[in-house]
Amino acid sequence: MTEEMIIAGFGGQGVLSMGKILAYSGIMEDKEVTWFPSYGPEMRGGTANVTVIVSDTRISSPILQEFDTAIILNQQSMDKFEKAVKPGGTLLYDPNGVINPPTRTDINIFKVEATKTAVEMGNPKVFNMIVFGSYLKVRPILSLDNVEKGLEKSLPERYHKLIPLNLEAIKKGQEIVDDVQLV
Amino acid sequence: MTEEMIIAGFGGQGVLSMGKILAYSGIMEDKEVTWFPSYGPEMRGGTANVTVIVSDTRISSPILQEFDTAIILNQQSMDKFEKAVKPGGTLLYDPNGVINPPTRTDINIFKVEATKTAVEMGNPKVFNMIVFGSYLKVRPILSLDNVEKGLEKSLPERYHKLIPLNLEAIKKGQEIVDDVQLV
Amino acid sequence: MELNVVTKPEEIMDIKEIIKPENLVYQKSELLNDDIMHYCPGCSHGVVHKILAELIDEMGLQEKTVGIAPVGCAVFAYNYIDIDWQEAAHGRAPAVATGVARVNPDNFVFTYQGDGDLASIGAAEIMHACNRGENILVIFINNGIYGMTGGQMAPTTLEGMVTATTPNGRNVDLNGYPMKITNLIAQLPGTSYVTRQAVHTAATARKCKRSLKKAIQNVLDKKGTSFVEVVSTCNSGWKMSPVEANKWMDENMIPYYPLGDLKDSVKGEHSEN
Amino acid sequence: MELNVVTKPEEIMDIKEIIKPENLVYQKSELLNDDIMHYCPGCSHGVVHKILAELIDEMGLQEKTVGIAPVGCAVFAYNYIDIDWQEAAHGRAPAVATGVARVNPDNFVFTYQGDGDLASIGAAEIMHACNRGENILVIFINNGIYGMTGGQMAPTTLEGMVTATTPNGRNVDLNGYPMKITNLIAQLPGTSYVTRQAVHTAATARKCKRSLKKAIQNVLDKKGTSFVEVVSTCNSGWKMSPVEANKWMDENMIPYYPLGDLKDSVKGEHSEN
Amino acid sequence: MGELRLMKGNEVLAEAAIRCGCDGYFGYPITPQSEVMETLMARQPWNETGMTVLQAESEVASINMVYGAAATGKKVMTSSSSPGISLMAEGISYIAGAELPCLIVNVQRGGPGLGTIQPSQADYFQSVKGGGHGDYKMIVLAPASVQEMNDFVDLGFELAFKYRNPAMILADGAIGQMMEKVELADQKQRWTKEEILEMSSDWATTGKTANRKKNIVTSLEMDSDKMEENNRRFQEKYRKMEEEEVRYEAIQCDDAEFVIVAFGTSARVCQKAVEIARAKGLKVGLLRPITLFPFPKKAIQELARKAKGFLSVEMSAGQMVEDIKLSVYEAGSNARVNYFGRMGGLIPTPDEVVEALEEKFSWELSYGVKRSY
Amino acid sequence: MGELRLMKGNEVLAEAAIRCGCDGYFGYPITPQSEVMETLMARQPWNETGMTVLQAESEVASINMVYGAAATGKKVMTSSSSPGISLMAEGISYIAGAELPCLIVNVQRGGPGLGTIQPSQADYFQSVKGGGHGDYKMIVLAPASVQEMNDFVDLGFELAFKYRNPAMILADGAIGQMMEKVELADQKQRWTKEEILEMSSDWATTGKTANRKKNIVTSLEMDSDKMEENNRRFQEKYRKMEEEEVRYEAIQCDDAEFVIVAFGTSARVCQKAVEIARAKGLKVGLLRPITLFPFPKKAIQELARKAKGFLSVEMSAGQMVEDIKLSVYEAGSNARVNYFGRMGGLIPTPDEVVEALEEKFSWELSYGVKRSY
Amino acid sequence: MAKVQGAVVVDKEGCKGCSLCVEACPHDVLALHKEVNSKGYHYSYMSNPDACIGCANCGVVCPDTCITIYRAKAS
Amino acid sequence: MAKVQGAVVVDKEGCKGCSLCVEACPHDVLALHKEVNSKGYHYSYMSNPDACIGCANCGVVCPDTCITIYRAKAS
Ligand SMILES: Cc1ncc(C[n+]2csc(CCOP(=O)(O)OP(=O)(O)O)c2C)c(N)n1
Ligand SMILES: Cc1ncc(C[n+]2csc(CCOP(=O)(O)OP(=O)(O)O)c2C)c(N)n1
Ligand code: SF4
Ligand code: SF4
Ligand code: SF4
Ligand code: SF4
Ligand code: SF4
Ligand code: SF4
Ligand SMILES: [Mg+2]
Ligand SMILES: [Mg+2]
Repeated sequence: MTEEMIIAGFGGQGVLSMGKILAYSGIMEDKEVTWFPSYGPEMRGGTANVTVIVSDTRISSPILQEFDTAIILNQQSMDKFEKAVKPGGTLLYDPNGVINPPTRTDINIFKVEATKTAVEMGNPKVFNMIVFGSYLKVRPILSLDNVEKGLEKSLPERYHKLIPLNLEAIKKGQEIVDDVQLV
Repeated sequence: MTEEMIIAGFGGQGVLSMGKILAYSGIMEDKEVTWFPSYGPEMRGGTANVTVIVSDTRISSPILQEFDTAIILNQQSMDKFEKAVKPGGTLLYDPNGVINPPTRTDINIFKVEATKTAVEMGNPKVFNMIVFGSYLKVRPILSLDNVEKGLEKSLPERYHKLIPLNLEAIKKGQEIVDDVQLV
Repeated sequence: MELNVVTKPEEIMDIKEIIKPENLVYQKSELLNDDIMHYCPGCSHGVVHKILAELIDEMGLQEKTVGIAPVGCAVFAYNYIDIDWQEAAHGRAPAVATGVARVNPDNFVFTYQGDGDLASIGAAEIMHACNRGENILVIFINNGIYGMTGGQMAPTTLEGMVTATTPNGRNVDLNGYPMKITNLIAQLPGTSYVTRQAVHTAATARKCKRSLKKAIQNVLDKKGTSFVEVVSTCNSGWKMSPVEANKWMDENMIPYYPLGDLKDSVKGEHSEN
Repeated sequence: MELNVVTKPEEIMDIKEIIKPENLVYQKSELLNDDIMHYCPGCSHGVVHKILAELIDEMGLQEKTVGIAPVGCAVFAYNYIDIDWQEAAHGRAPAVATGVARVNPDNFVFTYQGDGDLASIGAAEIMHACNRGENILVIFINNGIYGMTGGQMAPTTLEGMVTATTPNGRNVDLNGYPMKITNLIAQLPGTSYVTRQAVHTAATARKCKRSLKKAIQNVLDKKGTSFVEVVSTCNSGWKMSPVEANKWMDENMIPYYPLGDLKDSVKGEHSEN
Repeated sequence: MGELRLMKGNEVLAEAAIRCGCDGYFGYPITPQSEVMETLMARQPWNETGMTVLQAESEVASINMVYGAAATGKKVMTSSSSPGISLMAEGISYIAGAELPCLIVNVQRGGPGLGTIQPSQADYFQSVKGGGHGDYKMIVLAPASVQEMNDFVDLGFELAFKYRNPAMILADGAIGQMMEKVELADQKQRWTKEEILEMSSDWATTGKTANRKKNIVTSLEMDSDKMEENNRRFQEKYRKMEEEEVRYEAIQCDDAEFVIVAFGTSARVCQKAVEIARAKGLKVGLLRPITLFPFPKKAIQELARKAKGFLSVEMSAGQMVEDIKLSVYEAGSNARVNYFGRMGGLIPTPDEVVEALEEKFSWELSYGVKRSY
Repeated sequence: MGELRLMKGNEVLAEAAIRCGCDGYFGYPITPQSEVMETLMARQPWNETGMTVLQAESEVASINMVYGAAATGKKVMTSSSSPGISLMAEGISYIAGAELPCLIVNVQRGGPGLGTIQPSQADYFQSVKGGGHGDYKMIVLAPASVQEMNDFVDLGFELAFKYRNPAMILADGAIGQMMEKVELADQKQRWTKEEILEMSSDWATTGKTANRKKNIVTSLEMDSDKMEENNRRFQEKYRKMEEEEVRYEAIQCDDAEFVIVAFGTSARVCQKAVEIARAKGLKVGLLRPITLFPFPKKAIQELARKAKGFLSVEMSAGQMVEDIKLSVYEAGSNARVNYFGRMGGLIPTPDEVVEALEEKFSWELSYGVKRSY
Repeated sequence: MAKVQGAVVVDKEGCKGCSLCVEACPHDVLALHKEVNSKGYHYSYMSNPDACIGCANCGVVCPDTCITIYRAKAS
Repeated sequence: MAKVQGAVVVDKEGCKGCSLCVEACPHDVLALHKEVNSKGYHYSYMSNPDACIGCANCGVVCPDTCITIYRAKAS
């Protein structure tokens, strides 16, 4: 099993940490992982993305042009990465901030109202965990057990009290994800 | 004609400027010249030497191990350069400061009491010009006319009034040089 | 440019009647172009850029001016003000400016430098340019941090201040003391006008503009080096909102780096201490 | 060692009777070896070396000491004093000393630097080491010239002074002002003891020794950076005899660089100006 | 098995430094490697192992602090990125000239000049031929994974002390910023004063004691005969490294008709390219130099006997390609050596690499035999 | 014919700078080249031509002053010796990255580190491969006489401006300190403001006027695609230099079975070695690269067709020898390339060179044919 | 005494919502809008336009030079 | 009061003839010799030994540490 994915959105959306939790969960499942962020001058906001690879075998290039899965959280990222999903691959997006929804018919597209749901949950910060939950639903490459362990490992001790909340958000994400059927 | 020579002595003896006047005189005689000094941390006194080559043709290496002529003005230099004179070559030295006179029998050795003579002339500074005169006597490679021109060129304008004195010293040097006959 | 004209009918003058060319009292300088600056919201760099552009414009100096951009957040200053620019290596702007000013003494040359750039890696260059009395203006943006690289400690970082390289606050025993480099600069006889200003309020910004104008005039009058420190915020690096940052600066930075002129004299005067 | 014992029979005590071990009042320190120093006759470096060797010896510091030699005439200092030495790149001795002192806080670390080394190329390193209050001693030989390279202008060269690169005298308009870097150093809160001394007379040399002793003690007491400037001659570079050079220094250098303590406090104190 | 972590290359450099018993780190912030110092400052190793961490005023100061601390026989390091490493050129030359062991990390970004903060490998020449003046060499290690970022800290120090020579880890922004699973080493003790004396008392400035002569750490030697002797000693050392310290990884090279040579991030990309090429039926292998100096000359010469061609894949305009050519030339082989690369912060893609291979060796691929120049 | 003088190499650099209309010199003293600035200061060209001369606080400052002044379209230069040039590495990389023309003189001394003040050629790699970070090249001119020290100042500026690229004169302590007869050029006028505007107004920071867009001199480009484009443009420029600017001197090469390759001071020595070897009946020639970058690859490849071997003679541990090997390899030749050199400030003697030649090519000399590796 | 009245025009797309103008206004004229511009920033606008005296404080402190200011006397 | 008398020993070969000791001596004890040592320097010597009080000034200022000083009280 090798899952090559990109997560892309705005700076503040928790893109990088979602990738990190994913990667750590992979490690918990005894897989090889790489996590490669876009990086630029700090503190400017703007877009952020991270390439995450989870695999049973040694990972060659940590930098990719094509992905099994793309998680897309703003319009700029949609413009850039919709075309980079392999045929038959998966695209997951939050319609909030995406003005032009994806149009490809040769891939599996899923929509998750994560922004909205996070506000409803009273905590905009769990936004990325909702997305993560949706991802796990449509690409169940990791067990929830290991995701919980991954959370523990990737969050500093002082944030461990937030793990239940995060798991709740993941579960919520698993529930609300929408399969989008294009023509 | 190619004359490859070394002039070696203490820092203050005017070794470098004697070489410079020699080289400039060569230029006046339309010859090729190189002048290559030993150099070290400044202002320490110690030994100084300069390799001068005067030639009718393009000069290849400005750095030499063997010389047609060596002008030697202190013991350290004698120790170092006596052996570097080509067989049949010329060695000129001032016995003042040279405790162990040269011993080679396959070269032409000349002695000049330049230190003493300079003091007698009432001007220790012309020491090097006396030596130069002796050299010109035993190796008449340059005309006195061109030496005068060389002096003019190599001395800054404000010292031109000293040219007659220098020429006098050169003539003196030509007079007093002693052929040393070893065994 | 999309304008957000908010109207509200009232008994008082209609807002549309006010917004007329003849009533204009403040607008963007022509020397500032329309590119949105890459600075974080509320960053002091923008205010200083604006003042500088206004002065170059008002004083008619565009054709004479060569700006030297630093390595730091202001590295892209050259994108915003419509004059000729050079981008200097980190800390070397004063040497670069020296090069320009020496071969083109009729130009108006300024450097624009952050506290990392000027007071850390470039300490030798600034000291010597000022000591030689190079006829340049130095604008020194002291925000107490390395903004560009993600908020590390600068020489001017206050004691106890948290940064990426002093996660427990600057410990003077380990990291040394916040450096009042402007005070040292003021003592170099090559400098003529040395001042410390701020731009966090309208009043300080206006005062800063007057100081900068004087500094520029000094350079035009070939009085030696003019040095203008602007105590600034880096709300991103400080991890505060822009408004909080202004407040924090007022309460913490300014007491340590008090505003005002440190020197106003002619080149060649020693201030003995 | 060949001794030049000059005897002259007299009615007073025979000289041979005086020259006895029990009458010894002054001799070469054991830490100075017998190599003849490469310095020019009359060079101040020798006197300072001697004092330093005496103090390291008297204070029992040989095993703790690491000396940092500069690039300058004193580059070979390591040949003369019998302690461990490092030879630093030009101007970087304070950084090198920082490296040593930080990983070996129990060592006594000093730099020995000329004015070109310390005040010109190494200006940033000295300012920052002093600002951090590195626990080191800095000995600063200010002879107003680059001795080693043949007598070029230094930052401290006096106005009008002739050097190889100011053949018509230092022109402050072109070359800037003689830099009183010690005055600036004194204002850095990292320094504890900052003083300016000389060694051209027996009295000043003795005073210099007392100052250096205090400076060393401060470092041993971990009070921060001690900085001792020694206003010196470079008779070769100045193109004077050693005696003339001393006189010229007295009449020209010392008025501009007045002797005495500039700071005697504890680390962390700001001297505002 | 050691502790498993998901870490950035830059972070792991810090962690590995602490764990291998490093005595001091001196550095100056620069993207894309500032996390090294930041991680150290957050970890506060001075409380734990006694390791010193200092933010210097510049890279020039950093490398000279390293010089000073290294000259006392301690394990010290610095890290920076391309422009900062350029500023260290004089200092590195001094360190090599004074024969001091230390570790220097270059997390490369694109140049020349201020360039870009994106990854690059264009400092190869600077690292292996000598960015500073004079004849000297650093031991240069090129990690291709976060795990190697970890491992090469200890290895770098080991080699540096073995040869009393600066060692460099030549990484790039991608490896610095990338997170991977890494197995951390156990904490080693820092060397005690006694251990240092035992190892280094014949040269290190530990303070002169009665039982030994003073130690002088210097690169200066005014007597040219002696200075030449020094240089010959250095050259001897470098030759010994060439004999004993070459490290590389050969992937599917046994039957390779074409050998891709790449290090670091490029090598990761090329590993994928090999997969793609093999899938297409091309007999392609990958030689990944781990030590860039000493360069795996013999390995290449061995392969040159059978291979029809070499493709050097670099994030530069083509630098290592020269060392490959030199190796092939010295083997008397006429195998062709080509180059493919991207610059400016761009990373080649596996597809591009395969394409380049097919295009540059189209002659050999059509005729099935070697072609000489 | 121009004025004839007996001058030191260093002095003539200063004189040539003034006479070729140089606008500014920024430097810092270092043996063995301090006479450059000293001569300028004594000549006071500011009174005569308006040329600026400034003693900077360091080499780092010097090169950045050069950057600033060069960016205004003026002819500016600096000079230093090895350790000082190392300190300029970052600045040179910036200058190359910002595409500024300027002249940098390195009067080499022996390294590494503080080393010795005696002559050396061990900064060859630093000069031609890139001492600073990133992919850039300088035009590198290697004078072998005081006359060439004179001539290459003007030539250096000409090439620097032709390509908007830094040019370096790579001399050594021997040529700097040596006096020879030199024919000086006539005084050229410095460029007027109008001339500069005409040549450089599309890039130089001369002050923005209404009729043009602002000029920005920078080496920064955060967009990797654009930064790669910049790099490709630089590489294109370097290739053009390789095609158009190669300069060398071939002495007695026509019938040479063995070709000595040497530049600068070594080439002078080798000229004598050729005389000695010829006198012994050996068919030896001398190829003297004048441009080290671009390297006279084709000339060597031409000679490689007939020659049995090449001997690179260098005052270093063997650096240029790599470029000779690369040239020979790319020609598909198997002529052997050997190296002989001295280090530490020592200059090889003609006799040593002949001896080395005989020894290293003893096989070829005995059997009279080529031998491959 | 004629009443001086002011008005400001905010460049909505240029505004980064830093709030410095809001703070700087002596008459609480400005506020951040609850909507965001295309960059995602809550932009500044005149929430209380009548109070504006055209003092230009807001313009002076705006780092992004988004504010144009007008002032007139009520006749 | 017992008369204090001093004497100095100059390391003739180490002396560089700089004359600083000569200048420093309060009692004109020292002078440079008219002969030179093997390095060519006119070395310092006690030309007027009786006057020496053993104050060590000469030793203190000598850059080359060539002077050893003794002092005794005339009994
Ligand atoms: C030689 C070198 N070292 C380090 C850097 C990385 N760097 C870029 S900006 C910067 C500091 C910026 O801080 P400051 O000068 O205070 O400017 P600010 O961003 O705060 O305005 C540093 C260290 C670099 N580009 N070059
Ligand atoms: C990087 C570098 N630049 C320049 C030099 C040449 N250099 C050697 S010593 C020196 C200056 C010496 O002057 P100073 O520090 O005042 O010491 P002094 O000789 O006067 O005691 C210089 C410029 C060098 N060795 N290295
Ligand atoms: S990081 Fe700081 S200095 Fe840089 S733009 Fe943001 S607020 Fe301004
Ligand atoms: S040159 Fe000057 S500083 Fe150097 S040894 Fe001579 S007198 Fe002393
Ligand atoms: S002009 Fe003055 S009163 Fe009007 S909005 Fe701006 S700050 Fe407020
Ligand atoms: S100060 Fe400017 S950028 Fe900030 S909120 Fe007001 S208008 Fe917007
Ligand atoms: S000890 Fe005093 S009195 Fe005696 S020679 Fe020396 S200086 Fe003169
Ligand atoms: S001071 Fe010392 S070196 Fe100088 S003359 Fe006296 S004894 Fe000799
Ligand atoms: Mg800052
Ligand atoms: Mg000095």
